[in-house]
Amino acid sequence: MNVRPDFSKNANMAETAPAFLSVWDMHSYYGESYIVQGINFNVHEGEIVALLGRNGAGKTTTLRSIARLNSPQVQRGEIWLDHKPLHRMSSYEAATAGLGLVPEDRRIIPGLTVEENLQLAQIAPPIGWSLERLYELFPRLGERRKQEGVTLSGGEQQMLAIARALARDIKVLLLDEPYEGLAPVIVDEIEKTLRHIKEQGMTTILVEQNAVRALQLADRAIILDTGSIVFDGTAAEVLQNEELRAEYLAI
Amino acid sequence: MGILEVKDVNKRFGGLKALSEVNLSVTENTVHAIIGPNGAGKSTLLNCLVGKLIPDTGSVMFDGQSVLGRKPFEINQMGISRVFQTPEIFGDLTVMENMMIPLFARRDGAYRLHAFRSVESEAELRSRAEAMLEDVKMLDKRNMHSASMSRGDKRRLEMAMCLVQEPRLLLLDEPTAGMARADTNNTIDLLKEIKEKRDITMAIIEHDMHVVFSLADRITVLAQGTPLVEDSPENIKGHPKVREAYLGEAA
Amino acid sequence: MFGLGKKDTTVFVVVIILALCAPFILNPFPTGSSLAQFNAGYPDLMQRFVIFGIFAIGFNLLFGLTGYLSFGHAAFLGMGSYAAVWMFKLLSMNVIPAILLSMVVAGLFAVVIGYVSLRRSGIYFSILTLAFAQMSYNLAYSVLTPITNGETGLQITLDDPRILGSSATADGSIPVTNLFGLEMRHFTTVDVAGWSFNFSVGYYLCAVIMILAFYVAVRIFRSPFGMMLRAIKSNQQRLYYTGLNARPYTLAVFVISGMYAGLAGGLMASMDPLAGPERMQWTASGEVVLMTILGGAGTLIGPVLGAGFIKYFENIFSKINDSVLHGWFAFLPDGLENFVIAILHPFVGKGWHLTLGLMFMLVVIFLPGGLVEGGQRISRALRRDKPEDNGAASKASHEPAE
Amino acid sequence: MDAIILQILNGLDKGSAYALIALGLTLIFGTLGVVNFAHGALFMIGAFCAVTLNRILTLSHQVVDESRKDFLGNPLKVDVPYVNDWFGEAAGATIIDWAVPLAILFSIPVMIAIGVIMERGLIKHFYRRPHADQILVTFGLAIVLQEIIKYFYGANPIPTPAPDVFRGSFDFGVLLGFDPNVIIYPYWRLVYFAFAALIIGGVFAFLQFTTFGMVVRAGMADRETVGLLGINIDRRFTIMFGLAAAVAGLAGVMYAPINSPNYHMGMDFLVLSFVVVVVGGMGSLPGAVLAGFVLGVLESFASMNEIKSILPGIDQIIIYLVAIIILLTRPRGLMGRKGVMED
Amino acid sequence: FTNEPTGGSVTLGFNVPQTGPYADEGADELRAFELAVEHLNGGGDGGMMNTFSSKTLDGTGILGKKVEYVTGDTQTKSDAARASAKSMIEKDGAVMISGGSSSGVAVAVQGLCQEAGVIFMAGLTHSNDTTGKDKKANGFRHFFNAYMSAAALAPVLEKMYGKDRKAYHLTADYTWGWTQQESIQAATEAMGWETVNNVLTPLAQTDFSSYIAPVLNSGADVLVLNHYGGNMVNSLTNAVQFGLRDKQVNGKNFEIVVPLYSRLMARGAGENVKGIFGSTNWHWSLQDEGSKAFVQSFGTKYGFPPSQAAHTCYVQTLLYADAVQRAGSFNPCEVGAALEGFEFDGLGNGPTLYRADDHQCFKDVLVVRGKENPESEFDLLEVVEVTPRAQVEYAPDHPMFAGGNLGSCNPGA
Ligand SMILES: Nc1ncnc2c1ncn2[C@@H]1O[C@H](COP(=O)(O)OP(=O)(O)OP(=O)(O)O)[C@@H](O)[C@H]1O
Ligand SMILES: Nc1ncnc2c1ncn2[C@@H]1O[C@H](COP(=O)(O)OP(=O)(O)OP(=O)(O)O)[C@@H](O)[C@H]1O
Ligand SMILES: [Mg+2]
Ligand SMILES: [Mg+2]
Repeated sequence: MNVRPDFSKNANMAETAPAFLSVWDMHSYYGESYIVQGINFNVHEGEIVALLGRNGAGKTTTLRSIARLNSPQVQRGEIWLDHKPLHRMSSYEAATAGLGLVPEDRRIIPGLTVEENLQLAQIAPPIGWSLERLYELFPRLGERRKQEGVTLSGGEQQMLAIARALARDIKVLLLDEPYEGLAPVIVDEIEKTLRHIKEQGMTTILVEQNAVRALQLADRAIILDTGSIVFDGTAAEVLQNEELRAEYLAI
Repeated sequence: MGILEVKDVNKRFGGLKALSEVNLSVTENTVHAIIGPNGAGKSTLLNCLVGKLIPDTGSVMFDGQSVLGRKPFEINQMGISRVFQTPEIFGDLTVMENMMIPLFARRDGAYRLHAFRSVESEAELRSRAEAMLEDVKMLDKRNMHSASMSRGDKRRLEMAMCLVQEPRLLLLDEPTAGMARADTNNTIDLLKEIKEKRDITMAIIEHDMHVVFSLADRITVLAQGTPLVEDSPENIKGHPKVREAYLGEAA
Repeated sequence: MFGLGKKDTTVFVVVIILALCAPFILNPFPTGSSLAQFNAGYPDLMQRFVIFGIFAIGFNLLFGLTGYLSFGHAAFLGMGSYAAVWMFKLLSMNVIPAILLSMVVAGLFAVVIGYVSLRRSGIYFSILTLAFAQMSYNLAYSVLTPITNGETGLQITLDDPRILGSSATADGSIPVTNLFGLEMRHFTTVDVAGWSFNFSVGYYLCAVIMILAFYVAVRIFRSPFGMMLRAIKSNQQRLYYTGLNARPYTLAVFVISGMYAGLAGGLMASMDPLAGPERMQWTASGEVVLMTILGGAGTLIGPVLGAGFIKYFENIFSKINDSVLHGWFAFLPDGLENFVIAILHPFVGKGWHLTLGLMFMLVVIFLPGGLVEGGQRISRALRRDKPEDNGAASKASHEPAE
Repeated sequence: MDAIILQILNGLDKGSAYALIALGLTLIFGTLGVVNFAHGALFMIGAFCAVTLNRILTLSHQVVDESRKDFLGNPLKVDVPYVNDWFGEAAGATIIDWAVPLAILFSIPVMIAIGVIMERGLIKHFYRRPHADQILVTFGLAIVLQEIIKYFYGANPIPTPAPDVFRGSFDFGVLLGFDPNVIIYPYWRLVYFAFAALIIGGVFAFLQFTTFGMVVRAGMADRETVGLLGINIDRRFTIMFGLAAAVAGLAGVMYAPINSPNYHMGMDFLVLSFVVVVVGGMGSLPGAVLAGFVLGVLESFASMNEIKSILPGIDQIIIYLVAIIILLTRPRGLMGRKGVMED
Repeated sequence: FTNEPTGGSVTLGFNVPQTGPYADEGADELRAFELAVEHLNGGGDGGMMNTFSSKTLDGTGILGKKVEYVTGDTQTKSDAARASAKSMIEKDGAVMISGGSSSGVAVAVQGLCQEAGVIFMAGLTHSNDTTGKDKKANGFRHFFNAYMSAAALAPVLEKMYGKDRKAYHLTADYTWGWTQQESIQAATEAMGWETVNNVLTPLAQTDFSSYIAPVLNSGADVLVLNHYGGNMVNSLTNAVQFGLRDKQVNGKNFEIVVPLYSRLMARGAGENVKGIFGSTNWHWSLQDEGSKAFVQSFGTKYGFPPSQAAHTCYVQTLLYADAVQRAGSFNPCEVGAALEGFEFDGLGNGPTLYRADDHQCFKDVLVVRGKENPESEFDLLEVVEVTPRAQVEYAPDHPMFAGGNLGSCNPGA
């Protein structure tokens, strides 16, 4: 499906790089269990890609692999972000290289207030949105800035997790089920924000169970099943393809 | 007189009034949905019902008895089970063991577990656990270490653990968040089926309107710690204030 | 068999065989050979192996299952010893009442200490138990001397009353601990072609009790109670909302494990009727923690292995002095001999602590699950040779398809 | 009255030692959540830095003095330190006399290096391992470090006196209007107290006025997420370890004149310092310091004859008794934070 | 009897602290044992065998059997010490156990040897109890005891500091400390001193400041530190730190006394011991023939002079060997009988008696003082007086030693 990106030294990178983010032949393991089984895909700059699939398909595993977390272990494959070899980096280097992940269980840091959670994101460069701007986007967080992050309501925590990613100047935003636990109006709000930052050139991978919503927003969709890619195409194609929708998305 | 009667409950967190003058009555054998914006106090209300929090004032009666001042395990033994917003399971145990513990708790009570008889020999309980796992389509994962399951699976396991106790009142805090669409539909069917088969009352918090409208007999809308309206699903759908403050496009 | 699953039955049978054949297994080298230094098959050490095994099994019930790390368990061992020696002083030299009383006393103290300490969890619990044990130790050393005989340790003497027995034997010595006349310290040595094996009454009593203790522990591990204890470790919150009150169960297991410690203490006093306060010091509590972790916390047999490991080093390695080393390497040319001995010298004899410390580090670095994991790795490596094995086959299906 | 003032002074001084040791421990244990049984060994190595510097300064060559005989009747070989040759006898003696204060400078790089090596080489692999494994490995390490010291320095205490000017004691009582000799206080202990205050203040300032403390706290709660925010948490943990080792070492250097260092002095303090940290509350630096002083003062009071005659043996158990009472009345010690090592 | 040697050799068990605070002392004891074995087997210069009044030992081992030995670690804990001794008896077939450097351990191991039926030749143990209420028929002590320390020290103290003194005692809170304190108090009060206070200090204490601070204000003008080992090093260091020795109380110089000295501990306390009185069992600077021979052969082999612990262990080994030789048997009962009431000389302390009633040796006791100008790192103490044996003797039923019962000797299996 994909060709291996050519990042050899002499080549003109801008031309040879087929994509902004390239995942090439990635194999990920949790200990001995083999989860992501050799996937390839490209994401172009400014695109929103929806990553879909059933529970346990490996979506989270894929995002975590790209973010270079310690588990799962990527045992083979390459990940390139804007000509930088992510697969040789550790997670904090990947983050400095411009990657931002909103993890599925939000991972608000216990013991820190809302504001401290956000400040923490602005210690290492590059720094993104200012706290004021974030509070403007999520007024709820502004109200609760002195409260301990983990005592926020489920939805508020989700907002904090997203805000924390935006507090850094990132190039690629990985969202793992960002709408989970959010009231419908807030989901609308966040969708708007995603569109807005997309216009400013942000590249996004969105994992979401509400496939219809995700596909309305996304340019492209990738469908995972048991650790392999079973579909990679435009969002419209998915919406048209009855079989695909029924088999993998139950919509 | 409902099976669950919440009267004039107030709860403050420091300067924040999380619940004020909440009154709620849940009729036996119905599904009562509680919806509302993030941070409205829905989870807080549930916490007051199961003994995780003690309201500052007000009363909570279950089946004619007060639950206030009782320990969580006593409340559970009264017949109330709860599914949490973020999955709470026994991560170090296998799926099957996770199922056995609630069964033992129900059969032997809070204090009388056997210390010498083997778990293996409890054929009857095992078969009940297996039947329940079958219902949530997780029987194939019975020997899995539950911490290494995907998030959707954890949620389903937690729900199965609550259901297998055959509670009289089941409290569900966003049970389908993060569940694949197919499983969400399954869950709806399962809950419906259980409701028909058994005398069970459910209180459910959900942001997924599809779930809410498929299951609920009554809906209470909570906003900023006070009930805004309580009505039938149809009327709620059409309620202009609710549409504006909460539902947004989803309606 | 015995109400155990298949795997547990195998482990249990292995334990029985190991315990009963220990006099052979622990004396693998002929008496005259220079390696005889490594033989551990003499009564005292064999008894220590199984007694500390019991102690560690009991500790593991608490720590391995619930994750509550008690840093004061040695206090129960010490109390058990004192109780047993008092029984020898007051009642008779029969070990049965002594052992029973030691379990009861330790159990009673465990109820009190457990009730208070279990109000906290994690490190706060550990420090509470530590504080109780250190108080017991310090008091036993000083103020409580009338009961404990202080630093010297409580001993039996010629003028103890022993109302059911006699204060002194006919020839004027102190009577010996016994089981209805069977003397604990009696042993027979059997010589077989250069090897000699010791069969000691005391050891076999300890071994039988250890087997029973092990059996009870296995049953508890596999029971609903054991399962819920593991659930406590995993997620207490969920347990409360599932209708179980964790507190009485943790207290129960704390008391059970305290009684195991008391039993071990009682047995120790039965084998050697003396009880000293050092038995209650934090280092002694720390030792059982180390034994359990070293062997493999939460496993059935690990703690016993850990106990054996540490006691072996303490008793065997500390006795290797330079003249023993010279004996071993006498065959080497002089210069080389001295060189080899100079290298080994810091690690044996008075340097046995160094070796033990290094072993702790090596085991925990390379065998995260303790010695049991070492065993598992070996057996896995052996099994890997057989392709028809199920485990290997199912693993293969996880491998990448190419 | 005078007895009480005396014991408060004593307690404050003892407390400053406890606080200083606990401070180092709490950086690793209370903050990083690593159960470091090797902390006592670091304290001990600090004290041995003073001993070592003393040895280095007194490096000698031997001069045979025919007029005197040694115990076997051979001519006596007298050691003459090189510093005496280089700087003259008087200056040389002064330099040797000041060995302990000089050792402060010497110990800082040494201790930081030890801390960093220890963290990079060993502890790093144990952050994610159970506390039990940490106990085993650090205990093993502590034994090894002790045995190494014992191998080179023997098991006996080694006298390491403070400079001559700090000998003797200061008469506080006269200052407060009491008779002479009623409330006296050794000079070196005053120095120790001031030094402890300085170090404690320095560490607090470092953690308070930089984001370092927050980052480390966050990293302990959730390393993964902190990494996702672009922060190299490993490096900060290493720095923290170096800092903790340096604090432990300094506490040890300054303690050397109070009690002659021996190879197991760390183990003697180990349990006590864990108690202090936990009573102070996990994750709280001020808590550890406060607990150090509280326990120090109470211990001093308990050793008063008036109290011992009412409650015999109270001084044997006071620390543990107080620890139990505090932990039962305040669930997380004096100032502990929620969720730190409570599982 | 237990462990009757059958082959061409006999095994002795040397049980000393090899780890823990007394490890150095243990190491020195071990050196002495090795030296003794070497001499017994005819190696080296023969040491004190040449000066020993009994001439049965001839360098051919014991009863013609080559002497071998095993070593073990007591860790200064009774449990570990007993385990180690048991392993020597059960595994290695030792007929005699010796060594140790604390009274608790000595009493524990002595009890064990009694039960097992082997001879115990105590090493360094100073408590009255070892040959008092805890005495055993199979156990023998060459070292002196707390009572003897006090009896030797008191007259010297009277001479130096006068009759009119007020003493303040700090006492390690365990059996040895108590017997030491009791003895010193009795002896000093007998010559007119007053005891102002006796404060017990926890064994685990490392910082004694809070115990020392009130001393000056108590009206006392002498501080007696009934401490040993690390306790003594620390309490003395602390006391000097508080400047006690520079003070004047009741118009007299404030003084400190350390009843039991050991050279190793004196070294630990460094400068602080200068001028402080105490007692010791033996000192290498003694000029009798036995001491000179021993220092010569020990010093030649190891390069430094032996400690009193080494001395007592060496002597005990020779005494045992000699007793076997004289008895013509290794049977503990016969050996014991040969030791009981044995009078000898030439082993460094002048004419000595192994009293039959309690198995305690009676000999001269040394009163020493920390030396002002030491010439080497071993030259820390100077002998002030050699108190003659008659002055430190006491009746077997002296109240401080009462309550025990030797029992009958046990030859074991
Ligand atoms: N820590 C872990 N250890 C072992 N296996 C794991 C672990 N986490 C996840 N898995 C397994 O990896 C597979 C993929 O999990 P993953 O979390 O990536 O799924 P997902 O697509 O994100 O599902 P969901 O929609 O439920 O979040 C699952 O089968 C799961 O059991
Ligand atoms: N322990 C606490 N301390 C302070 N504030 C708290 C605490 N727990 C909850 N709150 C606040 O109370 C409010 C109600 O929280 P709650 O969790 O009940 O909301 P919710 O309705 O469940 O929202 P969501 O749908 O987002 O889960 C929130 O604003 C939250 O920040
Ligand atoms: Mg997922
Ligand atoms: Mg909620």
